[in-house]
Amino acid sequence: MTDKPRYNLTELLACVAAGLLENGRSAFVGTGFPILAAMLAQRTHAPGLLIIFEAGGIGPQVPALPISVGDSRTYYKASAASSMHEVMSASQAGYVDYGFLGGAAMDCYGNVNTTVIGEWEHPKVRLPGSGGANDVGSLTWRTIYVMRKQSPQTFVKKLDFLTTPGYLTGPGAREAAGLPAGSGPYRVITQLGVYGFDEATKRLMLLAVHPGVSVDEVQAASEFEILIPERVAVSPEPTDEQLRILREIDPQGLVIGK
Amino acid sequence: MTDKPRYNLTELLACVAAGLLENGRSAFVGTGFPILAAMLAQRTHAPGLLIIFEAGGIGPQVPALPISVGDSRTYYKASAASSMHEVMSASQAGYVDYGFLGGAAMDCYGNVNTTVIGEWEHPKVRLPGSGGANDVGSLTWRTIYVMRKQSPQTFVKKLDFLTTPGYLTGPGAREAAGLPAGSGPYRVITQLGVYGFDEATKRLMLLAVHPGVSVDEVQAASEFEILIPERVAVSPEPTDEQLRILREIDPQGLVIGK
Amino acid sequence: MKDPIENLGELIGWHDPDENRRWIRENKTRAMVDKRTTAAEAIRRFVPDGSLLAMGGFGHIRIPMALVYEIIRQRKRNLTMFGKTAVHDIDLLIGGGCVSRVEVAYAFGHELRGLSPCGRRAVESGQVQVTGEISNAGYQWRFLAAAMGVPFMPVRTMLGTDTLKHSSAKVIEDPWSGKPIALLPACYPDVALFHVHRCDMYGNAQIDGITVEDFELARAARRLVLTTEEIIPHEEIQRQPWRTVIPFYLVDAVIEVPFGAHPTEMPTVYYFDEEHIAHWLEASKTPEGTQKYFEEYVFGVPDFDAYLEKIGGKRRMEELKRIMALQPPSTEEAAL
Amino acid sequence: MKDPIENLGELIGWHDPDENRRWIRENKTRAMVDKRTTAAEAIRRFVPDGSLLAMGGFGHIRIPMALVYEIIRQRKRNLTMFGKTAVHDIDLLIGGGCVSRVEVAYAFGHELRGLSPCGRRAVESGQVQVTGEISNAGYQWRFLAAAMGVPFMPVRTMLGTDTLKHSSAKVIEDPWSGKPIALLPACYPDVALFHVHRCDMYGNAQIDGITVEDFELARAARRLVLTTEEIIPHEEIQRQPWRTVIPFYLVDAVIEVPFGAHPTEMPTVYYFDEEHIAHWLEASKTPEGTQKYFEEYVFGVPDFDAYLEKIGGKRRMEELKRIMALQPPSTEEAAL
Repeated sequence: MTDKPRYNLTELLACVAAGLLENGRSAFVGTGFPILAAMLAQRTHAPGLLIIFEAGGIGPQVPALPISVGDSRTYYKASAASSMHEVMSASQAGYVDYGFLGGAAMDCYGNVNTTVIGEWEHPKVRLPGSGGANDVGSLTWRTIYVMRKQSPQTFVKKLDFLTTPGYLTGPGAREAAGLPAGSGPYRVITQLGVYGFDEATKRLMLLAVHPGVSVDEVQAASEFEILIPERVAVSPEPTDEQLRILREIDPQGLVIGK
Repeated sequence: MTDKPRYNLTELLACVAAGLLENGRSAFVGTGFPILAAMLAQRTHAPGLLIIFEAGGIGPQVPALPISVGDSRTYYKASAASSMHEVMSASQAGYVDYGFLGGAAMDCYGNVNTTVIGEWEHPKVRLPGSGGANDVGSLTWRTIYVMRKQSPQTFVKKLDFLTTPGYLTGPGAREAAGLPAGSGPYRVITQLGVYGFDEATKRLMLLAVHPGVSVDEVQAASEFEILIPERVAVSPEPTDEQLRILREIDPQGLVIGK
Repeated sequence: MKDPIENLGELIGWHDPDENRRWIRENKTRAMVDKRTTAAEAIRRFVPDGSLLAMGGFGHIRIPMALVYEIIRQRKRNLTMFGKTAVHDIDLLIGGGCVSRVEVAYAFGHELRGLSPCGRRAVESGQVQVTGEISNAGYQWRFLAAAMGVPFMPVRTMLGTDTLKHSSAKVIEDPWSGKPIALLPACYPDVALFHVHRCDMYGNAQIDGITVEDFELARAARRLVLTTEEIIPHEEIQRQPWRTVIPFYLVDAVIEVPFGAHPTEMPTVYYFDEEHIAHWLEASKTPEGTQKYFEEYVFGVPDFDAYLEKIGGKRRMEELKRIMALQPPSTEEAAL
Repeated sequence: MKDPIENLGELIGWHDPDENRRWIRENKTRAMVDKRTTAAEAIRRFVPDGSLLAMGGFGHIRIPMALVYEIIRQRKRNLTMFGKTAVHDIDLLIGGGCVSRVEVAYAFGHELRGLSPCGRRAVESGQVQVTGEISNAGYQWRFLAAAMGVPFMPVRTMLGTDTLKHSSAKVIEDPWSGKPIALLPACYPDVALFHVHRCDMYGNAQIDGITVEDFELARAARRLVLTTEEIIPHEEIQRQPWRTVIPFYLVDAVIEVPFGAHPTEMPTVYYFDEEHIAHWLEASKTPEGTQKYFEEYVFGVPDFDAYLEKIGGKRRMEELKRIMALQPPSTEEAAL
């Protein structure tokens, strides 16, 4: 009989993600993992984090985890229940600092596919498409990706379809395409570690591995070469306090599991 | 001692203007004379006339004559109290049939000046500018002008400044400039008569003279040549019923005078 | 970059602004007339086969489900749908054989609930054709351009991606900054269907909660059909005219349908019916299951009231109201 | 028409969208902090000499007069004003020597009340310079472009006129219809001043009645100062968050100033003070009269409360409330 581990992967990733969010800044969050991470940040180091949902909820006191980005819980006791025009315009105008996204596949520049597997004209698997992802990835200052299934099938050399822009083809490419200057992917969190992007090449670069994960495992789980700096950190384990708060936010284990 | 005349000029013009408005259509109205005419139309032949104010009032039950186009009386018991974006967009999209405007000077194509007398750089008299007039004249289907001081100084060969578009330089010129197809000045009402625009030349054409006014007087009160068709009507005199309603709408004589 | 860069997506829903102005002038009355009708009549009149269709609400929020079921019941065909985060609605309409084409911002998925078996089957088999890609904000702003009566809207999203390449956008050089900027063509759906909290019989409508894309979509669509939780007296509208999100002259039909968004959420009123949504997701895993679902909930009932009885009637709706209000189940239900 | 046709008006208030995004990122906090302050402090901080200034409201409606008087009291200089139907505010600010430049949609007039003696004197003598012309909707849409963070907005107004020629618009060929269309450059005022019905101490604000251009202007201005009839608890905002017209992160300062729009109208609360407006129009016929007016109502009083006492205090404001409510004067007043 083994002991139940002190925390699970979702809890670890939520703590890592929460740690990226600064106080006094704003974040576009989706349902599920992102709202969990954002609420954890609010209840620890970033009480002044402004949570925004792409359908119009601004600054809610989320009473229970919402199921949809338009769910009325996304504007419960909010500062404003507005519209997509309002929040997407605010983002385009520079008011939204962080955005959370996921994806079926990513390339080394942080470009992401959520549209099709196979050819667009004759898809092997048809995925839902951009939704608000392209907008978040285009317009917020810093996009944070959470991909729980890093593998050579999800970290790929060439995307079947570039749904949401990362750094496109490398340095200066976003600006050359007309995307807002200085914006782009900021961090990628997977089940193995945390990545940033190298300033000079805009390529994915390992920043930290999670406890117990080796650098070799990280590289093996990618079709493209991941830049590995001299010094790679190890993600801090969740504190008891963080775990307590997470279970308060999600008492039914809808996101963190039971 | 003379008898007080049965009606005054404002009352006559209001009845003429009201008669131009169709039931089931919409009109941008301003304060003063236009709202008086529109309310008269509503209470006679056009109960389904939709009154819209450029600042956002839609379909009010005006309780007393408003002083400003943003006055709260412009949306008293209204269907909507919206915004300029809302009503100007509706107009640009084709929802507004009539617009009422005035002007300091007009040329033979129905172009109007409300900006400066003299040179723009060194004005002799600085007038308020376009306000919403250019928008109304550009975007509504049919613009109705009311100019109570027709004279060679106000019906001019060349405007000091073209604030609001009539037919610009003649047939096809509005469309060539990019203005909405099929829109433009519809009628001009002055103290002397009622004018339309000749289909072929888009020049100002006399349609009717007011009771007691001669065609010669009309031409004498214009610097440019007014087209005079074979048959010129005479404006009908206000009925007692119309006069009764006008005085109900404006009991203090704010617009119609005391 | 003097010539605009064109993209590959099929242009759907665009009209020359002058042509659309003429259509508005000739087809939309400005008179306040009683527009109350039935769902059956509104769908017969305003959703002919082949229509370009858009829904109000968002995802599983405030979807005009009574009208969705009625479209299926009337076996409408060859509809093109604007997939503006279209989730439950489009999935059922595809399952019902009503939709043959879709422009996709988000479709074939149910957000956190997973992918749509039914929608995916149809698109992967070629039964449903994707005309092009776009993003949520992209739709929002296509509708805004139409609502404003201008041919396009400049945006800074989608640039540099395959989403843009498969859209109907063009890219020009901003004449002020010299930087590339995307122009999205205006989008005028033939008809949009909404469910609102309350409106009067003329169509003046109020919405509580977020309006998502509805403000702009209501003004972009040529025809607009409203179902409403409640028809209120015009005097109620007049009391706070600044609460009117949709003025009457945009509206073609008004139908009072309490609980008309079930099983989707009606903000502040009732919550998602997760059980029913799960039932659909399970049933729609096979064509047979899909057919059986429709036999039971659409073809097997004459109208939405009978459907409501079938899904649990008043008791179920009261339960969904309590979940919305963050209250525990009633003792009566807890005892069941 | 591949190259845009440029017009002659001076381009004021435009920023490269990237440059403005950077400014927003660095200068606007997203934290909910207590922003309550005084009119004197807000004007000192947010309206430096030389600012590009815009006012909320419209004409004589909901004008932040307490802030207008404070600008005059602090003898601000070389302001450029966006004349978006600027009437009483700009007239006083010109009279006070604060404004040296104006872009004009509507200025130098008082609508039905006639032309502005003071404003006209200044512009005809060259003391105030007109930078360019525009229309009301033109401003509305310049603000919309800024609020959206895009460099321009396409519009179908102003085309073919001298108003366009003296504006900062450009004309291009719509790449879909091939027809000419005007592009108006985004307009970002340095600071906008608003008077609202109610807001919380963070700046979440509600407005009753028409919003005119305020929704877009609030989002376009770099700095936003609110005076409010009443500061309400945040809980009131949370109860109906869909009533929030201005969310807090746009707001830099909040000042509670009951009757802060006097002598202009506060919709649903108090009506225009026609007597006082007439007094200004009469006084401002001469430079001496103008100076005397300011000595009495601005320099001669320490703040807005003292001004209110001077114009008739609570009794006068109650009277203006009754006119708004379409009620007859009180018997007490009728007896005076």
